[in-house]
Amino acid sequence: MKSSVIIFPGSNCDRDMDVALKKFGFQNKMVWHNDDKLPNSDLIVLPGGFSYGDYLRCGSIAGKSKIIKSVIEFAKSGGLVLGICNGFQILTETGLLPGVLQQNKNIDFICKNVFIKINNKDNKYFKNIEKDILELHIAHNEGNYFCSNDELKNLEDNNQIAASYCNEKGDCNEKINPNGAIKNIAGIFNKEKNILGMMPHPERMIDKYLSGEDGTIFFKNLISNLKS
Amino acid sequence: MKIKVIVTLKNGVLDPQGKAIQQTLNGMGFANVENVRQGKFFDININEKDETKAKSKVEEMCKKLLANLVIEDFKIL
Amino acid sequence: MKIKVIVTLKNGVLDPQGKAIQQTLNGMGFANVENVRQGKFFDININEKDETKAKSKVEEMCKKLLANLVIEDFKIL
Amino acid sequence: MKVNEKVAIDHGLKKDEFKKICVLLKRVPNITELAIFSAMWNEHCSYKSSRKHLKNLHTKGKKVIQGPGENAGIIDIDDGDAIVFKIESHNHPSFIEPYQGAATGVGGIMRDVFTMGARPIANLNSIHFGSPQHKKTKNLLRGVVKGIGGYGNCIGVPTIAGQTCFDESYNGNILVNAMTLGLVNKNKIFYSKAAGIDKPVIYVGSKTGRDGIHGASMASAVFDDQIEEKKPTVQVGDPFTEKLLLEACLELMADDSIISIQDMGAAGLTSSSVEMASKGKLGIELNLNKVPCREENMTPYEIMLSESQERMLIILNNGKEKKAKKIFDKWGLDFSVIGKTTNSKNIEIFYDEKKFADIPIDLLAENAPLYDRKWKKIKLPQKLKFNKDEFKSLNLDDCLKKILSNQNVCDKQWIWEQYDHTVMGDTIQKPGGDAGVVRVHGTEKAVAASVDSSSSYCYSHPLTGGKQVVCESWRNLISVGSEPIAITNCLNFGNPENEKNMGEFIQCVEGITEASKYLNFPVVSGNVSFYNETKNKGIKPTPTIGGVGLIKNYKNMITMDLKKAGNNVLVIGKTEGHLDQSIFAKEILNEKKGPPPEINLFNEKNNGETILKLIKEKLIESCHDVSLGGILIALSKMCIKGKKGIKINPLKSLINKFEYFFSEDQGRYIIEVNNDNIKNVYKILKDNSVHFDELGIVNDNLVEFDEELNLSVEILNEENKTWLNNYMKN
Ligand SMILES: Nc1ncnc2c1ncn2[C@@H]1O[C@H](COP(=O)(O)OP(=O)(O)O)[C@@H](O)[C@H]1O
Ligand SMILES: [Mg+2]
Repeated sequence: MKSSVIIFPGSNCDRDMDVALKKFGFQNKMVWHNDDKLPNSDLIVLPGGFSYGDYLRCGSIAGKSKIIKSVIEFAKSGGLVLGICNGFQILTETGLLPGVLQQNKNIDFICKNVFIKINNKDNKYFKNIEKDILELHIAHNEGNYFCSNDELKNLEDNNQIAASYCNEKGDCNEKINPNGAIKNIAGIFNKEKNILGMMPHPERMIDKYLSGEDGTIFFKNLISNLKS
Repeated sequence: MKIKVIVTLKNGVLDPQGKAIQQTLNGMGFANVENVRQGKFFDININEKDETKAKSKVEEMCKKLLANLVIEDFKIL
Repeated sequence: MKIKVIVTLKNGVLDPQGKAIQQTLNGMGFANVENVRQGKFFDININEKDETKAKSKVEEMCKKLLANLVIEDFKIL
Repeated sequence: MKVNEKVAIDHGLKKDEFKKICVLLKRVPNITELAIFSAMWNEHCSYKSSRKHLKNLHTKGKKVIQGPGENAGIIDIDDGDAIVFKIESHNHPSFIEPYQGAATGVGGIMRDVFTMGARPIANLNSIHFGSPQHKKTKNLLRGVVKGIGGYGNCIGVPTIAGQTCFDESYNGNILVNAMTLGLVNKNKIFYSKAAGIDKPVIYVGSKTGRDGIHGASMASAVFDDQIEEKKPTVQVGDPFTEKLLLEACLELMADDSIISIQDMGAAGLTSSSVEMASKGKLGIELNLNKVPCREENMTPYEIMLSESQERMLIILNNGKEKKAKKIFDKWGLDFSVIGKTTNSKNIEIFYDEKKFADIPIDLLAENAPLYDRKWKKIKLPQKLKFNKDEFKSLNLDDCLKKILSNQNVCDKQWIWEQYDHTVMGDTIQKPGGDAGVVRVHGTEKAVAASVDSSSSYCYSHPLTGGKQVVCESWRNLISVGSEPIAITNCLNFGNPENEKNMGEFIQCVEGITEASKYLNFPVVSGNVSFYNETKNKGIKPTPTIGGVGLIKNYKNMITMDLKKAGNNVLVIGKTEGHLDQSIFAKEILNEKKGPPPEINLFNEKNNGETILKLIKEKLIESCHDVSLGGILIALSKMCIKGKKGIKINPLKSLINKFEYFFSEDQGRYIIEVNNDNIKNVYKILKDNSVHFDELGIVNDNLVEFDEELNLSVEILNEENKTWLNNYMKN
């Protein structure tokens, strides 16, 4: 399977994502934001980090970069696009995903492990995944997902909420909500479920010496879904 | 020509920063501060002599970049 | 009563955000944007009927919290 | 503007120093030249008060590739890999503007490291604030933490450890010390020494503004009244640009275009160009019209003194300009050829085709003043005699809870959760342990790092204090299973012109030297920050030690959390019951006098090496050094981390139980051993003549001791976590 990770000025999880993708069997290419063409890929990843320093609004400036046009085209034609953290912010800024990611409710940057519950397995990302609850890592200042009531209703009606923050047992409530996201939303799909944006970083959890291993489950499952 | 713009969060959109500032102000003894909303201010220097033209350009910039219309409004001063 | 305040970086203080925004606007085709400075805007709702009093309270808030006078100026609108 | 003695004094120079300049130069300098002298001859660049004493530091060792004197120190970690590291202070700026001060501190130290060709792989910080009750403390703490996180997180380098201390001596003078570790290939290290004549001198990075031009000594005589408005003395950091600069520099460093490279730190273009030329014994010629400026009408004076951040000076091989420019263009950074190396041995500054300065380099560097300042020896205080009858009214429960929630013992999670500590995907021990640990990417190796200081010990007796900090650093590195290799030091002191402060400095350095020699733990880099005083009140002497160690196989790393009920817990090292200067004495007995605990370097080394042997032979499950608060505090932290309890054995020691549990004797560790290994461990300890006590047995949840202590680990956790969270909430 072929993947491409886009590097924006200020991206800083691009290498981590490259390492993870390769570890689980992707042939990965790094793509510079100023290129105008995407390599032939089965998966495009917008990595985490601080594209353009998070200046103005997170993801806003990256949303205007040259390569984004091709990413939008690729996504609209059904290609798989995964945005992690800053990548998620870029996806909302370009309008590929609805809503916005606002500053965390406690106004502090948060770096810690969280649990997320997978809400929808009827898609390439989570089909057949062996666990419903994953322990992943978050590291962000703007992960507080917000959208209008109408949009929220759309998300719910179309089953677009990909994952929600929960406790170890899978209960989602305000108490365990790390950043104030509406309905504990940690990640969402577009209507067609080929675009996924999420705040947690599976690429930081790919062996047992790191803060956890559930990222391994995510990537192994993803590549096996793509192959089948 | 210099054009000034204010970008604010729409009504109903949560403003964590504003809320934190309000609480801090209350804690500092400014008890009668009831609400604070924080926005952004831009001072744009544009090489254009005609004010109407300059403002219409800035309006375009706001729509395309400076404001996220999902949650923000803008006002050209 | 609502009081509005603008906090801006002093002249000469580096404004990394403004610089990045200017470059992006240029890149988007707004070639005649020569400079952008970004500041903060506050909308403060204070329970005080007397405008002069309200403004003087807000001035105090600016000095104590909202602006760092080492690098910022403020203006009550 | 005519230069005279008054103008010189306004620039922070002393009368004698100005005289010396005129004699050396054989004329009166012009204003630009004076500015250059004042920058190069100030304490920060010239180390005029400390140089004499820093010479005594122990700086050599088998693993040392580069000792003090370069941008950062370098140690060998085998297989062609090396670690570049250094610590720097940014105290004064952080007090004025905590966010920007701390942020630019982090930015500055990272540049020191990547300037040598290394990719930064870990950040650490040591921060000291005034009393929590002081009105400024909370905002300073919040601002500093946000600034450190704001910069480090954005660049994408994990902050893996640190240290936080509150003490009223920092009320008017907080300390912000930032440390960075970088990884470099041994054969691809870059130095600042210029070489060759007629080589292009390149300026890259951000544009130059009027940032930080001589804050304190900015002379009213030099400029008109409006200058204040134009001259912010605080620099603003731009981590985004720094990230680009890092990537661009590393890209250019991949081949052999660069002869030498130096970041523009304190005193900006002046010190970077002078240092490069001085090290190469060359001259340098700069055309300031070529310097990219952010503001209009900047004078040569301002350009030479500006401390704008995120800038580098590079000397290239001839003909490499095009290639280099292409890389910097790609990353959207300024690039300009601003001069060349010459054989004049002078620094020559041109602007609008006029010569603005012409000074022999050696007058600025080697001939800078060197002082042998007067100092006062600080005697060892008398040991206190505690009245043990008083202890009878105390109970262990309360003492333990009170100390666990003490501001200097409590959990600092509120701080480090705001730092990205997992980016780069190699952090295998995050903040909250004895040392942070990151893997050397793609290898089996890992590097451990810790920062430590103990101002109360150093204040009470600088010589012992200096030794103690080095030992604590060594112990923290051992506790995670790493072999300690070398240290960096940040010497934060008061006014060197005050004999007591100077005495504190000299004796701390002596202590550091003695310990680092004995432990074969050399100093490879460092920084001195004097004049940490407000209204004649100096801070307590605060040498901060940053230690680095190597773990050959990261799978052998050890953590401090207790692992399994039924395991044995031992205290390694002898507990004598030294309470003077302990948290217990201060918090419970309200007693601040007395000497710090003694350092026995023989035991320190023997105990540490024995622990390392036990770890290497995979005989222990967890390990934690005993530091602030004593045995019971160290043990509680191991319980909290492991969510386990312990049943403590009846004491065999002859000393009072409060002395046993809360004394701060040095050279001690607590280890956890399972039943299969315990015999082996006993044997090794005995063979090495290491004293140990059998402390107790791990259980599921309760911390128990006789009838006197019966607390669940949840309660201990609460006590340990709440203080800082509550403090920052209100
Ligand atoms: N400013 C800080 N930045 C990052 N980590 C910190 C900071 N302050 C404290 N910590 C973390 O908390 C841990 C415990 O600190 P400390 O109470 O000094 O422990 P110990 O006495 O066991 O060394 C440190 O090792 C460090 O990892
Ligand atoms: Mg420790």
